Amino acid sequence: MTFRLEARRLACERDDRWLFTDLDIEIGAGEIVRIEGPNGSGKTTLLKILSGQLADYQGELFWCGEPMRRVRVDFLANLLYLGHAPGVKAALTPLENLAWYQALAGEQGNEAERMQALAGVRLTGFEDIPAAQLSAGQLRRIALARLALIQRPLWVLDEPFTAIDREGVAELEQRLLAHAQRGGSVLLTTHHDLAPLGELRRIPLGTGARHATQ
Amino acid sequence: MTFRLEARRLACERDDRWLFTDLDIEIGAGEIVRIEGPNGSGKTTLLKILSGQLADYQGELFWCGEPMRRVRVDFLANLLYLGHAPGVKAALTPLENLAWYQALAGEQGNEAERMQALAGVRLTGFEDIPAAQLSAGQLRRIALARLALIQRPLWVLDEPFTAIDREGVAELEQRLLAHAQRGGSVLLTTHHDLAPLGELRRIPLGTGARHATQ
Amino acid sequence: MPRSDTLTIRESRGGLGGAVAATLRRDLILMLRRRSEIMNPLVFFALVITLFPLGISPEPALLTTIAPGLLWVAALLATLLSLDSLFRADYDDGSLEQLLLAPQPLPALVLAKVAVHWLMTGLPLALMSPLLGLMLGLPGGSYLILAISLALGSASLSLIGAIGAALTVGLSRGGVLLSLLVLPLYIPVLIFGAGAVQAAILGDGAAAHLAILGALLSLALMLAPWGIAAALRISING
Amino acid sequence: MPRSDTLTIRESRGGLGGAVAATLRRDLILMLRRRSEIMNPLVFFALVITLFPLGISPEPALLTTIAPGLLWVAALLATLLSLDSLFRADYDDGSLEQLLLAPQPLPALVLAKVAVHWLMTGLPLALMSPLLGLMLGLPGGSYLILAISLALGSASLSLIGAIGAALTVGLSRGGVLLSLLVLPLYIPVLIFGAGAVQAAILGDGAAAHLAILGALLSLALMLAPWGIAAALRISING
Amino acid sequence: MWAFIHKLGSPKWFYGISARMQPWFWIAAVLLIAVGSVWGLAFAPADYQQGNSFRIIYVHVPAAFLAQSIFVGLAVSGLVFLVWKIKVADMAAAVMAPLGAAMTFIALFSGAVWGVPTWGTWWMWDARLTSMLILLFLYLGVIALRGAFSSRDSGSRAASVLAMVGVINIPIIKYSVDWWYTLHQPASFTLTSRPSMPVDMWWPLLLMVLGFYCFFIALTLMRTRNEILRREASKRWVRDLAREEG
Amino acid sequence: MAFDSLNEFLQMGGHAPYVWAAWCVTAALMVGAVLHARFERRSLLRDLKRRERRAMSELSRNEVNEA
Ligand code: HEM
Ligand SMILES: Nc1ncnc2c1ncn2[C@@H]1O[C@H](COP(=O)(O)OP(=O)(O)OP(=O)(O)O)[C@@H](O)[C@H]1O
Ligand SMILES: Nc1ncnc2c1ncn2[C@@H]1O[C@H](COP(=O)(O)OP(=O)(O)OP(=O)(O)O)[C@@H](O)[C@H]1O
Ligand SMILES: [Mg+2]
Ligand SMILES: [Mg+2]
Repeated sequence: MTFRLEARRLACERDDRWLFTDLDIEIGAGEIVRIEGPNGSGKTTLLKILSGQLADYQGELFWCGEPMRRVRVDFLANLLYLGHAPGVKAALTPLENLAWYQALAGEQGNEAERMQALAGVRLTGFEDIPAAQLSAGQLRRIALARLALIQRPLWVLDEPFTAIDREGVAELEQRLLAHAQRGGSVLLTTHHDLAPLGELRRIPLGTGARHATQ
Repeated sequence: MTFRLEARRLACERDDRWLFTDLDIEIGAGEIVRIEGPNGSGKTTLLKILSGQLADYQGELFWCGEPMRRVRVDFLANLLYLGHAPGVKAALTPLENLAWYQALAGEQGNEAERMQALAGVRLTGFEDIPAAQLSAGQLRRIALARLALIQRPLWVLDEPFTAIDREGVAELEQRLLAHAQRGGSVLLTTHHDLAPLGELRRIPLGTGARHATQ
Repeated sequence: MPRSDTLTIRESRGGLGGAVAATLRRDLILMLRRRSEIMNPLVFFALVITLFPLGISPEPALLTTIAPGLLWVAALLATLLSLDSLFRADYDDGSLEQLLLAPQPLPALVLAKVAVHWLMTGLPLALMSPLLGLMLGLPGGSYLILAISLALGSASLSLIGAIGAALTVGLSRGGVLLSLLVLPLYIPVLIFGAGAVQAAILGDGAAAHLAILGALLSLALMLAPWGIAAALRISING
Repeated sequence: MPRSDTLTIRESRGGLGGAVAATLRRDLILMLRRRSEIMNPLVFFALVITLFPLGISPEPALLTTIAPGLLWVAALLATLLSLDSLFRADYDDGSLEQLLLAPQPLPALVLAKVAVHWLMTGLPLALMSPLLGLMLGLPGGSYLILAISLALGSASLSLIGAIGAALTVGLSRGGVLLSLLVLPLYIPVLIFGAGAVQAAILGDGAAAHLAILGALLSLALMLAPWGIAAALRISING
Repeated sequence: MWAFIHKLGSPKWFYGISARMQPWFWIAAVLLIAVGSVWGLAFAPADYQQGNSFRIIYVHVPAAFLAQSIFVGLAVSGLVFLVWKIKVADMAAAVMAPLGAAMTFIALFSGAVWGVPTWGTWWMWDARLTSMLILLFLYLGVIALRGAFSSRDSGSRAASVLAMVGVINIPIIKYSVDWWYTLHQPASFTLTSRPSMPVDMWWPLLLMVLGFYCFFIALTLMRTRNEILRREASKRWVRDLAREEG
Repeated sequence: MAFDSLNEFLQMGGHAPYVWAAWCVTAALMVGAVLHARFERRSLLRDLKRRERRAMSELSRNEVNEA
């Protein structure tokens, strides 16, 4: 069965300023959608609304045609969200971090899978070091390992390229493309230029900071 | 008088792994130096050592030919450091944040200067809003406003482009160039491609995460 | 990794047991990895008890009179302080966000976290309390009742306190605010807990008090997880 | 902005007064902007005082006997809890790093932060204490001594505690650890503070106690800023 | 002088020299403690007031002395580590802290046990007992702080600072606790007001005290060597050494 | 000798539980500390040797690869 996330007439106000109004978004299998806009235009806010973390908005959300409120758990079972914070416990090793995420997703993984996922983000050799002793980019790579480990069709990624080095960015782009080709879909924000993802759809948000003074 | 920061035979070990050894760095007026390397190669560590924040290294540092230990305060009076964390108080407005930084630098600024610096990072209209209500990129822009406000010859910037949108990146690049042309110098790390800063020097660091397993 | 060739929509199916067990395991590892952190509430407990003779008077008769109340208030404060970090660490590094996005019932996951907290704080406190009772000159027969009342009561304290911890998790200086929210709710537990010890000293049956503590605990067990889950959603939403 | 055309090396010259004043002002604004946070230690103080009659016994004679110690221990705990966030907020958002990189003597800047902490915690506690003394049935003449001893003593508490806060600022669960480190060091202040009130109740001169409190404070004023600065450098280094 | 200090600072040098010193301290410790124990337990006359229960003194007092000395040792090591950056000093501090806490515990425990036959209670809030308890808390604080850092170097520095702050405070705490006790409790029973003891009782005590000190030094040397092996595991000389010993 | 018989010695004039408890706890802690230190040393050396062996085997494997 295929899936579809829809937003109808979405609007969000912050500090007497409308970040966006009358926004209609539709995202289905195989699509990569990029949300664009300058700093402060509301990208993070939009992603949080779409992934059901913020209730402070107007408009309606649908998952496979059903109102989000009714099918929230079904929706969550299909969602993988990566936010500004990597969600990695500093006192645990990368392996332990991933084990928890797998169990949380309702899966019973094994160690080999997790090792492979870590190898996929080039953390071989760091599997057993407490995450506190890794660099900014390595921390985020642990979070990115979840993309390979946990099978979810819809990815919502808020600036996934932050702190990742050039090679890492290229690999991640490939991963996103592959995901779309397998029928998954990706909703992301980033300030990077994404060269190889030529065919992606863009949702531009307001002019953000600049002209937004009341 | 001109200035020079030198590092001689710098070496740093983390977890039985040498991040770098025998590193000689010299940076003088008018130079832009970029420290390169993949995630986990030790860029942040190096910048912290060079700015006198980490004591856990081998080798020696000199400021204008004098050993760093002896001229630490003189050195600090010439340094502007921006780290991973923006150093912005969420409960204060951008203006108040800048006022504190100015006083800390030993300067008696006035409001007009601060307004102008905020305008320079396109935060006009947000001067009086508590920083907690700004987006990730806007927060970092407050930190960047210090570059214009506080006159220091040596800038040490750790991933200054994080969370900044495309236009903002271009403006910041211009600002770095202008600083170097005025005789200042910049030491930075970034994973972005810096097109217009063609002539900058690069210091490559080890291979980082990849081959670093013991 | 076993990978189907094309991705399809997934059912939200079970795995609750696994998720709860993994959360228990994770929090236990986190606690045990910093062995010293288990000691901390214990030492705090002992320290606060030490402050009172120093501040009040070292006279044994007086100390024995106030001992049950002293022990209970100190244990309560120790639990309270350790609660502050229950969700905060998870909030700061973003894993709380991920916990809320898991397709599992939040109250169950949260209950696992609270259980670990009690196991690592309340239970050790209860086990150590007889020693401090001894130092305050509590009469012989009351040690067991002291330990049981603290074990039962501190479980309620953890549950109730977790609601407060969840509500204040997003606020920068939650510590003191948390105390304000939670201390008034602790009063019934305190009254019956200290009452049980007092009754044991006087030789009355402490059973009634313990029964009420048990009732409070089962009430807290039924209601608190929902409260905690709701509070977390509110905090994250801000 | 007035801008010289070319940048040259800069002397590390004065501006210390301005930096200290700005830090004082900044911390005061931060405190005042969250009006409720000033209230928090006060309410915590009052709540702890209320717990004891509930846990121990509401008998007035007993309460009066233990009142000086109770008031002092409660004030001490309130100060302690509010200390945890003294440097933590600055650490989290990176402004502590910037404070350490300022070309100003760190002990002076740090002293400004501690001064604000005392002004917003210790002083209000001292001013409120007579009210709680009244509720615990403290006899008439001792209120002034109570307030003075708390005002003097809490300044030492802020200074000593700030060393602990600086040492634990980078640690995820500083709260309880902080208490562990700092409470033993608080004992002299507690003894002479509570002793002053007790002396005032008994009608002996409390002057000697107050003098010792003053001596402790001046010692702390001389040594603590250096300790705090050293501790901060260590914490940042981690 | 300087050369000597820096030689001492080298873990390798210390590892060698301590290997030579260690046996002597072990021998001295075993001899002193053995003689002192037999003498104290079996030959010293019983106390005319306390009977045989006074024989606890032979473990109680040495442990109490040692407990206090070790904290001073911690502070001195901390100072040496912070000022001269001598790593061995910090390694010694790291192994001394748990030993000091153990000695404090022994003093507390033996005192508490002794209290039952003499005072009829396990514990009373006597000045000396209370300050001993506080010393235990200070030890626990230093140990906990060291363990709380994920970076060993920061943990070492922090523990050093705390030990130094604590050692400044110990006399203040002792003084104030004494003052507090005399204030509240007009001398009903104090440890100091005992009749001075006969020589037959005193000699074994002296032997035991010396024996405990030798034991402390020997054990500290031994565990510091372990700590060196742990921290310097990647150094060439340690690896050579591992091959030789194997 | 302050005691007439072994039995009397063990009874310590009625103070046996106290005297022996204090002495035994002391002895246990001190002996335990020594044993712990020895065990620690042995396991550290064993660890070092294991590391050394692994380093050697890796070295030889690399040589084989290069050849
Ligand atoms: C938990 C209970 C106790 C603790 C914590 C304790 C603590 C101490 C300490 C710290 C010392 C060393 C004082 C110094 O450095 O000069 C000491 C010495 C001594 N204690 Fe205790 N003690 C306790 C119980 C007792 C009891 C019950 C007795 C016997 C009635 C006793 C008899 C002695 C004697 C005779 C000395 C040596 C006196 C001297 O050298 O000044 N202690 N104790
Ligand atoms: N506190 C620490 N303790 C031990 N090791 C550390 C610590 N911090 C960093 N490291 C190690 O040092 C290495 C370099 O870290 P650093 O943060 O300097 O990398 P970086 O080059 O800035 O990487 P990135 O591009 O991801 O920011 C990391 O691989 C990490 O394992
Ligand atoms: N908690 C909040 N309360 C009030 N306003 C907020 C809050 N968080 C964000 N805002 C406002 O909403 C606007 C959009 O914020 P958001 O974080 O969504 O921007 P963004 O597009 O993600 O920007 P960036 O590129 O910098 O990450 C900001 O201008 C900010 O002023
Ligand atoms: Mg954003
Ligand atoms: Mg970095």
